[in-house]
Amino acid sequence: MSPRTPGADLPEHPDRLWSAAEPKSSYDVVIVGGGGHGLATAYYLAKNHGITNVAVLERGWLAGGNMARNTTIIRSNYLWDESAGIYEHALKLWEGLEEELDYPLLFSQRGVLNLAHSLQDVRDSVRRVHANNLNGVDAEWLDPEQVKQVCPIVNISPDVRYPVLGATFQPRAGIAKHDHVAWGLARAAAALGVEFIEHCEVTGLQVRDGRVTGVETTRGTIAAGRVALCAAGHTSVVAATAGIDLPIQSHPLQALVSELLEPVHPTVVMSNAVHVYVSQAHKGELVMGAGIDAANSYRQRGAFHIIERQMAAALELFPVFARAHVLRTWGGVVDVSPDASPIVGLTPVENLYLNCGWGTGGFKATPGVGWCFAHTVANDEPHPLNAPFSLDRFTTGALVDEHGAAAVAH
Amino acid sequence: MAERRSPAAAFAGRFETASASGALRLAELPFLTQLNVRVDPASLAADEVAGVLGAPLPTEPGTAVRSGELTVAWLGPDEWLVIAPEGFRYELLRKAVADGRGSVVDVSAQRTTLLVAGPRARDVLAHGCALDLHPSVFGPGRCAQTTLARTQVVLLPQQDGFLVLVRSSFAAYLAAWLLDAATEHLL
Amino acid sequence: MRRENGGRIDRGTTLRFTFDGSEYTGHPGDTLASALLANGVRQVATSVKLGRPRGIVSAGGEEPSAVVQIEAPFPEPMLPATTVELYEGLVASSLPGQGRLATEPDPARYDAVHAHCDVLVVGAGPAGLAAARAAAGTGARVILADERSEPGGSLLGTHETITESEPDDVLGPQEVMPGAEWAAATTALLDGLPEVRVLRRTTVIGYYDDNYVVAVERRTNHLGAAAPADVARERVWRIRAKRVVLATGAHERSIAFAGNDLPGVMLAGSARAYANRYGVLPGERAVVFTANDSAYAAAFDLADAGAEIAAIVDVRPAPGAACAAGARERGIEVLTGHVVTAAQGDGQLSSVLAGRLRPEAEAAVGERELAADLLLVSGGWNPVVHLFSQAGGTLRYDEALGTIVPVACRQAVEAAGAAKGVFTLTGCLADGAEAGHRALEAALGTAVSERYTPPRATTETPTAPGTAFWLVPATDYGAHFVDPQRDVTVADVLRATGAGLRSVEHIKRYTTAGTAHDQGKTSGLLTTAIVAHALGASVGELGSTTFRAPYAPVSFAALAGRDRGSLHDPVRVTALHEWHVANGALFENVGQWKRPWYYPREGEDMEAAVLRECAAARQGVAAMDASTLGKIDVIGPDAAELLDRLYTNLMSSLAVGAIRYGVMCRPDGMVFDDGTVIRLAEDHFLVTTTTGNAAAVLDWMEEWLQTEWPTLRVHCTSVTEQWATVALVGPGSREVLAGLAPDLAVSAADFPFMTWREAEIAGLPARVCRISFSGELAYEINVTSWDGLRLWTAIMDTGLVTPYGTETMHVLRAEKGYPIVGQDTDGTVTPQDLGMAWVVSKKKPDFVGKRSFARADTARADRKQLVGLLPEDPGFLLPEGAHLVAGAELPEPPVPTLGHVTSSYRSAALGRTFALALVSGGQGRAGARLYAPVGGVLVPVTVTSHVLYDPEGARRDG
Amino acid sequence: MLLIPCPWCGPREEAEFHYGGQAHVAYPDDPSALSDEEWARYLFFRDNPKGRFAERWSHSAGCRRWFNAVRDTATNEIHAVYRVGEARPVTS
Repeated sequence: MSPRTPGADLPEHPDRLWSAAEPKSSYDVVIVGGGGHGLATAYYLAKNHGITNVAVLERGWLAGGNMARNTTIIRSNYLWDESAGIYEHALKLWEGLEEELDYPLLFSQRGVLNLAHSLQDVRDSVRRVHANNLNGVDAEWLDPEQVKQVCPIVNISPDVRYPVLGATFQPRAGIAKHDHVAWGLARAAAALGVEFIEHCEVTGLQVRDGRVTGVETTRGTIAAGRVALCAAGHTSVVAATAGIDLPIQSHPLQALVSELLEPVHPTVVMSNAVHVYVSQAHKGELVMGAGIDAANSYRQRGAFHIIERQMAAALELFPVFARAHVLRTWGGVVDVSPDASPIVGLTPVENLYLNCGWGTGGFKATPGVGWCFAHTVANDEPHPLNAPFSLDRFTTGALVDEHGAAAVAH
Repeated sequence: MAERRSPAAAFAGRFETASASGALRLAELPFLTQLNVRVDPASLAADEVAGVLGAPLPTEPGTAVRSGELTVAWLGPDEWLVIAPEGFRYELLRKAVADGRGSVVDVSAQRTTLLVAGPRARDVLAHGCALDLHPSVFGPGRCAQTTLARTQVVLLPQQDGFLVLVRSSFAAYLAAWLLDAATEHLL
Repeated sequence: MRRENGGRIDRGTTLRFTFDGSEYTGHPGDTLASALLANGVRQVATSVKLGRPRGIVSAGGEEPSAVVQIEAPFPEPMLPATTVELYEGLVASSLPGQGRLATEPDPARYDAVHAHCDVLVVGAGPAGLAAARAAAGTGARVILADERSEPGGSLLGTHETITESEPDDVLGPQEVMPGAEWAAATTALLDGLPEVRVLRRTTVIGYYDDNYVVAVERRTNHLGAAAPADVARERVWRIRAKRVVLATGAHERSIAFAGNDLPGVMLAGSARAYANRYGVLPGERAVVFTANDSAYAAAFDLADAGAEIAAIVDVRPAPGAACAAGARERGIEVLTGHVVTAAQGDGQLSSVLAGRLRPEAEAAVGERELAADLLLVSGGWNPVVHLFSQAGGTLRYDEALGTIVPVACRQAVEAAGAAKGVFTLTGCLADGAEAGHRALEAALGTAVSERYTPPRATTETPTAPGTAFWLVPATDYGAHFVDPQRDVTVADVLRATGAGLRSVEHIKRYTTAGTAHDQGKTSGLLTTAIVAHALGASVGELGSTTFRAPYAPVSFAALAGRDRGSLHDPVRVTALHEWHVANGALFENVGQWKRPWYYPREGEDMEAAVLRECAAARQGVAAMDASTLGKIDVIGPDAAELLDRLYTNLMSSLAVGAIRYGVMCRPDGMVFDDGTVIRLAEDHFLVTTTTGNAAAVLDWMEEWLQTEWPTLRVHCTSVTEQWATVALVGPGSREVLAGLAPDLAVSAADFPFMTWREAEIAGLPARVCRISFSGELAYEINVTSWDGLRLWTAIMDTGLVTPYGTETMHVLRAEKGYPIVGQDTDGTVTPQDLGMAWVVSKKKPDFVGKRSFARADTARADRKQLVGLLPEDPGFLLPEGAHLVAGAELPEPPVPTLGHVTSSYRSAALGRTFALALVSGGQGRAGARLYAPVGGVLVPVTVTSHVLYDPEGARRDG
Repeated sequence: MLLIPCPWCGPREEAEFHYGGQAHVAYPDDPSALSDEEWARYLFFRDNPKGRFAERWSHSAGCRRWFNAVRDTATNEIHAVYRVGEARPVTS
């Protein structure tokens, strides 16, 4: 009989989290969406700006959308200065968040490898490393042997279809436990007076004379001094009720998890070229993200062939995963903008603020965007870090295009 | 001077070995003439084309007609693939669609033709083709452009199997894939 | 302990296996679980958090406890011992909650297959067999999938008997036969039908949109080391079914009481299956704890097989009459209105405490201690509604049945038998036949008069309605397990509700209930019921959580299938590929293509080889396989108009016989692709694209043609592989060409730059284009791809020509400042940024992308523009991707970047290193000194024009 | 894997198709006459409803024809397919 494995269980949650609230008739700020961004915004509104008469409205259960469905990768090694700014701000906050919230977030800075599989991948990766270094983001370029030192189970054989030619490595990057993050933020915000109203779907924004005055919900009308949208994939639907069109499209993004396994994978590996990202979470389960479905959809489920392709790619990289088992697959709905960067800031409607378009980057930005968005809402003015992510960049053409080089074309 | 070479030529030996048991027949049918014909099916030019081919252009999607040694397969509402023996002369076809009435493009070397036949042909293709290949729905007289394994193909069911038309650059991949898919069916 | 006889095992054959280092034996037909029980092994796992001993709870895939590690013949983590068929040489070990992966690659083969059917029946128990039989009657295409090695489902584990309602020409007269025999006979009948496929050992794991159903067949695992290597170990079935009948049965559930996780506590129906199917008595003296009649049948079967039944503890005031009679007959004591308050024992069950259930009391108190080594529990049966839910079906809690049942689904599916809450055998047979017939008619779209009359049960398991009973009240809930695999107790659930949580989803996450290997198959509803209890709500109010694929764990390798290794993604090769391989080329992946990267000679590294290849191209003659470039035949009266709209420059003015370079932009004004346009005739063009964008450009053209400009009379056809293309480059290329094409007038006057000729080259019909991507005199020779190798061989046979690869091509073009789309552009670069304002027509009123050049951002003077860079140290090679800054010292971050190096090479022609870069306002910075931070050093570089070699173009005519 | 009914080839696997986003977004007659805002709307702004959505697909691995579909983005149910140039059918 083998002994039980230490570390195979998680630290206990606290005995007290938050209490469900009944909606009041009015709040200073109503936040639409009780996911990570909504909770972080509420928390920083209360903590940084002293605004505590705040309700977070959630159509389902708190943090039950993408917050409960993502693969929890945290990194800040983005290409453009604008992106690096806000993600690095988030990463610095992550580094102190566990202590600040007094909650075991299981934030584990185990590093993230972004693999390169073609010569152009290598060029793009080295370019990103150099950009990161100028921005004070820790990043290095590793050759295949160094990749193997960081993650011994990666197959660096040159004989595979798309060999690993190297990787960028951000040592400070890592993962956290999503529920713990959400609940830590919720508990801290609740302690400051923020209210959480669950099963309360916003069906309309009330706008008078170009100014938002409240929200219509499945639990009645709620007046609001300011309204902050944090509804991720559903932002288009909510914003449309105030006549605001957004340049975002909602797509399913899938993820899956294996059974609990003895530790084999010490870091996080991402491979954009073959659409695989994988880490081994705290209990020992492999958590993998897959590609995004091409067609718009609000179904929280993706297509099966995407999982099959992802697995084929994953086994090319990690042959030892062959007999691991998929226990559960699921999908979230991500809101994708034309330049793969978020939209955070003011809207044409006064006192209505927008935070959407995070695509697959939402979780890692949680504290950073909460901080900046709270600033934006509190001051009716973008924080410098989210100023580049305004809606009008699509008019001027000043995009923050994180797609990078699309395809190698020579 | 070296001989001309077909895209799956290197697989001839392996195809022959795989065909030995009788469960499956794999072969490349190289150097067939293939013509991509575009014309408005309601036009006089289409009638002229039909006259040259000796058969009307099939207008029902997913069908193919035979006319002597020619096969005319529907590719789209104004697009057909004419498959003919090597060396087929198509000047008359060109003439039928001249003056902007349509086009005939020689794509003989664009794709090669693989024969997948024998009792296990359907089972082998089913490993990589999502179409229902059951003879009741996909028998002779049908055709389809679809995906086989990870490549696009034109499928033409025959009495005893299928013609698989594959882009030349994918031919080696598909040949290797077919041999792999056949593994169990040859045991 | 193995019974003397009985069971569907082959007692004549002995299989040896090892568990936790001890050797045991079993028989074909055993599972690892039944064999362990037969050998008296009770503890097979240790719990993950609390380290408690755990045993075997069930006899199927719903097993919440006995999850083991396979060690040999090949390591496989976390399999329920109840689903592992025993084979010779099996080595397994107990697990402390985490499985272990092999360190070696898995040698087994995995594959996938597509299948289509009129009716798919999932589950080959009584309802499923009846459904398949009914659906298969008229020759319809039917697939019957069942997860076990042998069809029959519950019939294999009972002594129920069946008789056909009508004489059957296959099954014979109306004999009364054991259910298992009926199942075997029906299966044999189905197996014999040409359009019916019975899939054994096949678990349907996912139900997706449009009746796309995914199943995994385990094909050789039960053979152990004897599994043939060439047979796929697991196969994914991708099934499109017109109709689906879900006859997935029901899972028995437990009751929360103290110590209910102790080895020896077992679901009642499972104990019955061990006795009947496997000939194993899981204990000698048993107590039964139930809230329904079905456990009585288990008690009776065990008693009849020789076990002692100490007592039946029934929470109800009275059991059904047949049960009461059966107990009386066998002298079994029935404690009605009682509950089990605790299972006790050291490492395994030794006694059971039972007491009266007093509704007024806060806790039930154990009043009698019953010695027992086996405790059978039945809290009721949960229809297996997972697939129905995955299909998008709605579920509801049925108060009368005390469980979740399927309601309705948009997809063409229905549940039948126990899966929809029908719990009598006769009922399941009838319901299955009905469902099968309905499915057949719906699939065929027509009424079918021929109809299978279902058989009926001649003996029935008693099924008087149970009571929904979940929790034995107690003062301490610390050992009332809800999800034993996650070590979740009732106390944990109460802690979660105490923390303020109200949603079952939150509570599951707080406690981790339902997240283990079994995904809560037996514990899910129990957890909900405990939450309801804690919140004072009804179970129905809380609803059911979402069921997600896969229904059962599925191996990564099965999902990956054959798309591994060289088949992972198609390798595209040109007609010349075999020559490149034979002549030592190293290859670069460009999209799916393998392109020769360079051709090292003995002792050469890449740098030496590329310098040599470059020198050959600049000083002699060199040739490259350019066949991968996309080629699109564009023909029709409006062909020129189409190209005018898609290219930034004018194409309609191109003369027949001439060639023009062109750039395509996206509507946002960013460069999308570039290439040459050849005018073959007034209405006929050949467009070339970059290798990587060939398909995208054709799609792009079709998209505009079909969706925006359907009135344009143009046809576009890909001819990429119709032609093999050889670039013949260098000052000596004219001479080589002339030698190969004696009839072609090759002088600069006869064959000017940017024109093409039809000619016979080396005896092959060819089209020769005088274009150059190197700045040298050069030709691109096109022959049909069948002739490609002959052409190439003829060129090489001249002995004058050096083959070169993509790396040399990159250097040559970079020396001339020609950008490569995707390397020197990244989707944020306009033609003007590339210094190619000349390629953007000012005459055309519009073309795709034009409007975007007037936006504020595209008009900025400080846009990043393509420039040349010369490192001040002519031997220093800048890394591609390095950034550029203005100052000689690096301030604290963030440091604004001025741009980055897109291409960087050693140039034989320039005798030094050089680079191309996108630099902010770069076109105005010529001569400026910038710095590239590289490895902690600021490397000074000078900005130059991006055209570094032969800027006047003197070499292009040779 | 959806089964998408190509108006020409009949039902085929989703993987054979290329998605083209919202249907009925015409290229402006005269882009130069548009304001930057109007041009940005054409370039980047597309409807994103939760519910029935008229969208474009191309049967790229089949007949290469573009067509339109009305699909419910909440359920993935396809209510209608129709050819380019045809008006969006009423699907209730």
